[in-house]
Amino acid sequence: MSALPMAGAPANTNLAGLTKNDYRGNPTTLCQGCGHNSISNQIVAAMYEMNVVPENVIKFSGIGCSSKSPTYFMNRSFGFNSLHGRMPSIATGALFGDHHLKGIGVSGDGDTASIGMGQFKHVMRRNVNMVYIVENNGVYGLTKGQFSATAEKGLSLKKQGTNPYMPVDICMEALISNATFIARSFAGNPKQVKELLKAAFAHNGIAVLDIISPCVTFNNQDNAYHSYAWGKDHEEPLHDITYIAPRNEIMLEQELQDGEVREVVMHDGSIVILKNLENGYDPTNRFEALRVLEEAQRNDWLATGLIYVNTEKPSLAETYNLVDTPLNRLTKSDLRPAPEMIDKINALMF
Amino acid sequence: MSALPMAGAPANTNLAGLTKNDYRGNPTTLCQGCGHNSISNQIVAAMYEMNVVPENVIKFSGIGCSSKSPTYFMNRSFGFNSLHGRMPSIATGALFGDHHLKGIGVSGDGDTASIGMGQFKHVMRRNVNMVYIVENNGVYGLTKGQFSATAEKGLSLKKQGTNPYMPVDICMEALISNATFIARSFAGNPKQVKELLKAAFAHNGIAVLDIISPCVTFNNQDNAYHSYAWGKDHEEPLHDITYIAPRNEIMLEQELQDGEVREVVMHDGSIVILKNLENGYDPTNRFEALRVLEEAQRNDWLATGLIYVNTEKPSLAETYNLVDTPLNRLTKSDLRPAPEMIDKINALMF
Amino acid sequence: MNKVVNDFSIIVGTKNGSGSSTANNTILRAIFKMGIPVSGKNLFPSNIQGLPTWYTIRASKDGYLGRREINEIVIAINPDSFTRDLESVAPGGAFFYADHIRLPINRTDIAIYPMPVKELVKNDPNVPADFRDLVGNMVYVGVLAHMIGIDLGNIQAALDFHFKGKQKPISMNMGAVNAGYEWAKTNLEKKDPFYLEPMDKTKGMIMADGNTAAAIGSIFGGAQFVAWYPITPATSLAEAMNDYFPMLRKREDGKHTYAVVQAEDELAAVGMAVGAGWSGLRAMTSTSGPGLSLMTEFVGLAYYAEVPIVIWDIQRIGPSTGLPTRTSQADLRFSTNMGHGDSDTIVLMPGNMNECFDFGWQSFDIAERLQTPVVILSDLDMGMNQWMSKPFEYPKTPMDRGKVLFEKDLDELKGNWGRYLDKDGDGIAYRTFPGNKHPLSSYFTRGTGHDEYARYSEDGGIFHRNMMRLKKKFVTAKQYMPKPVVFKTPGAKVAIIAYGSTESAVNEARDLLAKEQGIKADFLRVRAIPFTQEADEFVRNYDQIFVVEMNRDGHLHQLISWEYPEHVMKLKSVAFGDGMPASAKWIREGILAQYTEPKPAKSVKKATAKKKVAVKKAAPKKSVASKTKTVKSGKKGAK
Amino acid sequence: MNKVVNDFSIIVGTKNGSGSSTANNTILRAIFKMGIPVSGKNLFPSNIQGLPTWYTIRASKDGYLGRREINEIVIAINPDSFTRDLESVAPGGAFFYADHIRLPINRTDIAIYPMPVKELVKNDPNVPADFRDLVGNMVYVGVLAHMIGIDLGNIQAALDFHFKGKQKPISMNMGAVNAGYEWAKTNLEKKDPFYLEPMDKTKGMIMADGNTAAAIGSIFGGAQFVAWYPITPATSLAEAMNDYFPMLRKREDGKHTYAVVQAEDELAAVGMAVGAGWSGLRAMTSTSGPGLSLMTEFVGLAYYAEVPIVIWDIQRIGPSTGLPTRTSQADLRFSTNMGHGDSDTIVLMPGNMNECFDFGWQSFDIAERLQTPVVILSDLDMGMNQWMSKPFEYPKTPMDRGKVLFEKDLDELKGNWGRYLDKDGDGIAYRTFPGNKHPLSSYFTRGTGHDEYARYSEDGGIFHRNMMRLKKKFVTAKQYMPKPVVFKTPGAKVAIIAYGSTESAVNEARDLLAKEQGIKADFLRVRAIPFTQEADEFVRNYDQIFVVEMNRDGHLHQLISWEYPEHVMKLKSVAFGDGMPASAKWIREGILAQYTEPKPAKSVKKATAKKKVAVKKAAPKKSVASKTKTVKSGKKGAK
Ligand SMILES: Cc1ncc(C[n+]2csc(CCOP(=O)(O)OP(=O)(O)O)c2C)c(N)n1
Ligand SMILES: Cc1ncc(C[n+]2csc(CCOP(=O)(O)OP(=O)(O)O)c2C)c(N)n1
Ligand code: SF4
Ligand code: SF4
Ligand SMILES: [Mg+2]
Ligand SMILES: [Mg+2]
Repeated sequence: MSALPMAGAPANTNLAGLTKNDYRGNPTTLCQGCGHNSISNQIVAAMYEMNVVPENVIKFSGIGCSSKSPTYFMNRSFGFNSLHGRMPSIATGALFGDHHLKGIGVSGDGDTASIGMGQFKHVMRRNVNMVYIVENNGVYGLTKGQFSATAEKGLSLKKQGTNPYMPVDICMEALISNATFIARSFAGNPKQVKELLKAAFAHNGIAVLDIISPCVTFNNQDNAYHSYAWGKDHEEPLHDITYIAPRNEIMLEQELQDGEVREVVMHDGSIVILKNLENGYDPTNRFEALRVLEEAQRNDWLATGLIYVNTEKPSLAETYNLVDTPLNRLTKSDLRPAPEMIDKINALMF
Repeated sequence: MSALPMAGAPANTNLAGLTKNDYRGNPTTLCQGCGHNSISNQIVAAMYEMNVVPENVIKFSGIGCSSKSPTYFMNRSFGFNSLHGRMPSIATGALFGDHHLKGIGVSGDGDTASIGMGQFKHVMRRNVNMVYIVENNGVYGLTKGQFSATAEKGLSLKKQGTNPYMPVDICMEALISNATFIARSFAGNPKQVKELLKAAFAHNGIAVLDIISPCVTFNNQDNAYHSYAWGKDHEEPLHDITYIAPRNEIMLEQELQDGEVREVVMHDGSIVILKNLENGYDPTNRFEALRVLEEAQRNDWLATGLIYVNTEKPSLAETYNLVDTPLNRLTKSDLRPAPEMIDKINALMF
Repeated sequence: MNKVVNDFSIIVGTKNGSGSSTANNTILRAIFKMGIPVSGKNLFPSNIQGLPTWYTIRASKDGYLGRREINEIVIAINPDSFTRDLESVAPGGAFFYADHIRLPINRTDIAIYPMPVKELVKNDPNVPADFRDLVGNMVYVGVLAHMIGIDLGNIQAALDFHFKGKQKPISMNMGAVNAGYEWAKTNLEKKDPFYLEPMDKTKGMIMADGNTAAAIGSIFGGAQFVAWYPITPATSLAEAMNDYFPMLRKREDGKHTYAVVQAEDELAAVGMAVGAGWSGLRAMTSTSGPGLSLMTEFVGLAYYAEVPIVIWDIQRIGPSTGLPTRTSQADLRFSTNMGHGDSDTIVLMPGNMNECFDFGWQSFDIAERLQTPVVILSDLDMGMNQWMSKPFEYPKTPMDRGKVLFEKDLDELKGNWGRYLDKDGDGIAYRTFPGNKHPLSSYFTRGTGHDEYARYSEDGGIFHRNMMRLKKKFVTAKQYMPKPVVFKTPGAKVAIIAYGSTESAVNEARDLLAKEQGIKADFLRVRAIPFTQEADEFVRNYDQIFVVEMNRDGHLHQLISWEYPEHVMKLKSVAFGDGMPASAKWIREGILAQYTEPKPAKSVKKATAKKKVAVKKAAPKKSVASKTKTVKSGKKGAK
Repeated sequence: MNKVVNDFSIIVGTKNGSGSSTANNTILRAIFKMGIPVSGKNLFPSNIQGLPTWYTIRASKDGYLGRREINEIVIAINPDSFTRDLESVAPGGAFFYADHIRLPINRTDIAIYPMPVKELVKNDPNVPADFRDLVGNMVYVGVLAHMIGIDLGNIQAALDFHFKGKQKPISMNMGAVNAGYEWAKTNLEKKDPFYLEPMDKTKGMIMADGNTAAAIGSIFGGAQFVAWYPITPATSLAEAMNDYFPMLRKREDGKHTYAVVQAEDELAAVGMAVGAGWSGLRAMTSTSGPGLSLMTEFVGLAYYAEVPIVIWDIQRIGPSTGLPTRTSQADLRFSTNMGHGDSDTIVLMPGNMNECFDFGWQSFDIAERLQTPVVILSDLDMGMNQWMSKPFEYPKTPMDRGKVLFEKDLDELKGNWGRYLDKDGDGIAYRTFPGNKHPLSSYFTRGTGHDEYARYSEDGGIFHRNMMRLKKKFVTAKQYMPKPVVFKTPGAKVAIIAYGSTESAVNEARDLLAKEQGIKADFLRVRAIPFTQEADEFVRNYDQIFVVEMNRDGHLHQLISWEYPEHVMKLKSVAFGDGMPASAKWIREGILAQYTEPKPAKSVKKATAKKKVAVKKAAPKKSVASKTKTVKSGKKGAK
């Protein structure tokens, strides 16, 4: 049952034998009400409910308020708070250290769409095995509220004037870069955030979560596209989503009871159930995804949910045909060629 | 008549009073048969036929074989062969020097889609007033043939092995970054290249030309998506395109004679005529453009022609409400505040 | 208990994001208005809300503006830092605290003053509930005002200024000030010796921060293009340009003669600046360490292609992200040698508000005259804190656009011109701007090898010739550099060399050394690299020269050593970096730790004795230790 | 006319992309097989096809491998460079040219040999039309072979090797060689004095290029992760790793123990390497100047977060894009101080093929032992040219993974561990790898301030303490650095210090100085920064020390001056950079231009006389001039 979402207070210890505290981080130093905090909380909940062993996760981030948040969850996991916009390259290299580990990266809209655009696009192409969360608030929080590349055209902020550019659409960017799991959510919708986190974590490859996460200090005016108010008014989920852990038959049946339902079977056998579909939306169809994103953009529609998923594609490490032993546990005998090879080599040198 | 395409040998001097030689550059040092050379030639022809004054153009490039080519056309224009992947920022700044000038930038697929992805995406958003040509050959020519980010998945080259990643689609990238003029062409189709160059030059704002330009030395095997052979087999234009200079009535009539025709009126009054439309393709419809690109990608279809155009959006300089005098000709009186202002300022300093 | 007048420090501990800056600035400005030399330093976290933050105010009748390591008056508003704050009060000092904080107070050696901050605002009908915390800060202003004697009229003036005359907020805040003042008057009995009394030492002076000064100076320099990316502590420089451009460049036709672009990152910011500088604009960018590192490749291009740009580096302590809200002088060595290959950079080093302003306009003249990148090293302490200063002065010299050819010039030259041709033998060639309509005006710029006519060339001889011309250009540069500032004391045998924001602390240290050790030291503050002739002479004239700087590795000491090999043995590095602005205390101790008495005999003991002292006083200890090698060999060399 | 045997240079002028490299390598290898010390240098343009390119081959019975500025034998196949090539023949030299080039030949002081290159292949039925140009190059090999006496058997061997035994191409090419040989035999009369005669000086030696040596050495070092981005002249290093990994890391299960990632740029390449190094892999990247500049910010992070990575910088001449296919030693200063703030880098400087191999594996031991970035400075001349060399040696020491804690170690420590805790007092802390399942193994890495337990901290004292530990780490480093290589001559009063690929040229210059000026000079080739104790001692022992390097600004001279202030006055910079590999000629002249005779009196004239010579011979002139300041003050100091 431990994987049952919102199932009241879950049993004190989960199947990994850990309590929720084992998934917590340091107390947050972010502003009260910052969307980023609610996302951190959902990460804690999701990992706890999924019985994840913290030592099997590496946390990553760039620089920003959002990028600080890995300090606020899963203290027992290794973490790397890297450079502004460079989380993708750090994660790509680090995950080769032990390809059995999964990455959870937290970035911001500035960190990803402004300075980080290049690395973001290329980590998508490589299908690195990690959850890539963009805590998207349309501004640079940590430097006090300048426009980021996801700020909507026409947004005006007192110190900044009016933003003249069309926003970068994180999901659209991920999609055309052939990312294999793409979702959008809203920090004001914690249940959905948590279910998407679980599905993303169960995905094999890169899973992008573009989560509108209001900056209450610099960009939370009711008419701002990244505010709580606007989100509440404009969010319309593409579906209700429920994550079902592998072999959780009971729950699966419950869910399959009602109405039009879509199942997505994930790499690890877990199942994502989609209900109340926005006219039959099929997240496995890339063109459909393009259409919905384009439509959402045109109509100021905050379309949340699982936008696209492709469970077929191998993740980066898999394409490298690596030994099963984590590379960072190989020893001299695996790594240093035998003495006789030196003669072979010299012979090749004319 | 001088603007009439392919009208045999054009009159010796054009309306700018210049001969074709005035538009040439140094002899090329690129390989014989390199697609980039044919593009340079079309630039010379297009600029000559459009009666462009070379001094009103600034040439830009990054680093690569493609980026060398500005040396091979329009010697009378200023030029800046910058850094690898950084043409966009150089051009953005340089064009503020004199906002009456137009930029012509030549980049490569590596220069734009690999190292240059970030700057490429952001120059699109800013709608800088320049023609941005990507001479797209799927490899790094100048460093001897490694895969670039536009190399097709599965491409194998003897020294490089097999490319595991999906290619970056330059036009798709430009489109979702809200570029205002997007076209694709093929160095093996010089007429179309030239007409598109003219339309692009007439456009106010950023005009992206993704031109498949085979690297005959490293990536011209018949089965390579960036080879002459593949291009010839798989190219299907979305339309026949003809550029008609402002007030060229005779020609306009001729063109309007036959069949289903679409006109696009450019910022300077010139007109782009599209004929024999691939089922009525409308390049002013962003979603249509997305659809066609997605379809082309799925079906190995080299869809060439004017993919998207939006003539409404102001170019970057226009949004800055600049004085008419080029900024780089302003003098002390314009630039240094009057002596009395210093007291005003000191008064403001408490 | 005898009065201590106009010579003590105040520190206020609050939570960041709680709006206390208005209160602290008000105190600072009011003291300034009383004619008392004063300085304020904000010690804030790299965070937006809720963490402890401190603001220090130093009143100094002698005009010392450097950081002091002792605080006589501590005001504690933040429960989270209450205990630390209490401990930090100097013996015999005074401790003011918000009385809703109920924590043990175990000190008897200081005066303790509780303040009913919350209480007083709650009872004020003019203060809306959601403004209470904000305005609450004004209560301690009022209390303090009464206790140490800050004139209420000056507080009023400070608030008028702060709120640009808007009555509502002014009266609301002034109300809280008065409430605090009145309450203190009736409830508190003065138990400490600290008083403020009016002086006339700030007459005609202004208060400003270095980033604003730099921004305004740049605009007076004719800045036309600014590309930037946000980063602490440089952000407020670019934002100030946005604030002041409209007023200072106002035109009838309402058109703009400038453009400010917020780039997507620092690579783009400097790239845009290089593009604009190349096309003939006065172009600049502003950043801090991490951004400067990202600009490396482009600075190399600008050096080699000879493009004038100005880069403001508001230094914070690194390496890497380091402490984004702490100050430093550790970008010096890197900024003189940015990137691969042989290259040089012009580096300007302002030391006060006036120089931030002056270098703002001079940097463009220098960059365009020399056609090369100019890096200006300010720092967080100068850039973001309020400093009292002489008023800004209108530029004394007309704009120098350097060697530029327009159509008519080319006509006269009959096209006999080459972009990289050294006609004048000073290493500087003539350039043209895009848009020049002369058919011979254009040239092709590149970061690859090129000859005098900007033609591509892979010829080694041509490449070498060009590189040697660039080197010559940097010799020519010397004459355009701001000269160092020299402070002399009759009979000084030793000297100090420093740069930037440490001037006031160094001068305070010199006074201490003279008073307490009888050591007279002259002082040279360098303001530019390459060094100028004045430095050459200065270095000759002393037996011991202490190079004082806020970093670990002694960057300036290194650069001077390279420049003056024949004097290396007299140079001693006093380098220390912990993110705090330099204090006279550590400068003095750092110098004493390496000082060698002229007369050997008994002096040796003395010197070592002093060394011990310094060592006990800890602060600069390690950095000193790290330099003993130099010192020892110093002795050796002297033998 | 007396014979010149095994001591002359050959240069071949062709068009790039015309496939002449096979021919040139064949000549090189055949001479090598004859037992004659030989070196080949490719002087190619930054271009893919059609531009002039040259290949020089030097046969040197004395074993000098450095560049020579004189070519006795010139082979002209390219009409575009024909005239230049003709002029370049040394008086008394020989000129071979393809007779389809119909250009005037105006020299009478040399032997002229036309060659019917096209003719001969056209008539060869075994050569398909489209192969004629390619194979045509073999004709000049044959002609040359007959004229100077290259043994055909060795040519055969060279071709066997080149074509990996594939008979068809071998016989096709050998056919052309024979044709040329036979034709020359019957049609040419020897009119020049140059002959090759077998020796036994290459027995047991190999031929290799530095990039291949580095790649293989890295694999023997246990390289696990390589991220790279193409750039000349570094590309062939990463590509060689792709070539040799499969063979050297072959396993029954066919699985891989390594990963090579072609990144989208250098920021990503170094970022991936940092990520991999952090997670416990032996991680590296390879690049050249522009790429190194882009890596600046990440190197600062790796230094401060203490992540081991190895960066190969195959130097080309800068600044900026510079001349991508020309060599240099000008990245030295930058590589020691990459980025803002206080930082250090370990720099290794291989000087030959064996060191490229050895540093390939040693660099990982050093990087992991010290937990810091290691930059290895090779250059284009070493990296891309074929050098004769002693065979590679299997690593003499076992892998040193440095201080790493796994589960069992943490059990023993009972978690009493801190990532940045200096338990051993050597400045080096213990690290753990992600995937470690011990609940106390994890830590959070950051580029911001942190304490001994990797906890975020903005405390100035903690920050300073950590920075001083990092400094201590670099003192500890000295003991792990490769020691310098020293060459001695009995009675030497002066010395030379240099680094990298100039070794052979320096030794040749030493012989010349001894022979022609009677100046005996010892020679220290530094191989690492920080410098080691051997250098300390060496520097003490001479009155004059010439620091020789291929750059403009004398980077090594600067670094040594900074390290040894007490010896600064004896250090003289001989720096010159034009993209060409160092020649004994300019080294000798550069030294003479600054040499001061021990005994003043008559020597002065002598010295100046020599100076003139040097000045006439031009090459190093400017660089010398640029240093006269140092020299003068040198005299001053000596007084
Ligand atoms: C290279 C570099 N440039 C600039 C900065 C300053 N900086 C810190 S955070 C930040 C923006 C963060 O914005 P975002 O990623 O949206 O995160 P948020 O704070 O909004 O959550 C910037 C520009 C930096 N740390 N490094
Ligand atoms: C910072 C930097 N990294 C690498 C290089 C080496 N380099 C030169 S051109 C090039 C790739 C060019 O590829 P592309 O843009 O596709 O142009 P093409 O040669 O194929 O026309 C590279 C990697 C460089 N010059 N600068
Ligand atoms: S500034 Fe904005 S983004 Fe940063 S912590 Fe506060 S609310 Fe969140
Ligand atoms: S290498 Fe390829 S891209 Fe470069 S010039 Fe030759 S054909 Fe063109
Ligand atoms: Mg943000
Ligand atoms: Mg390409």
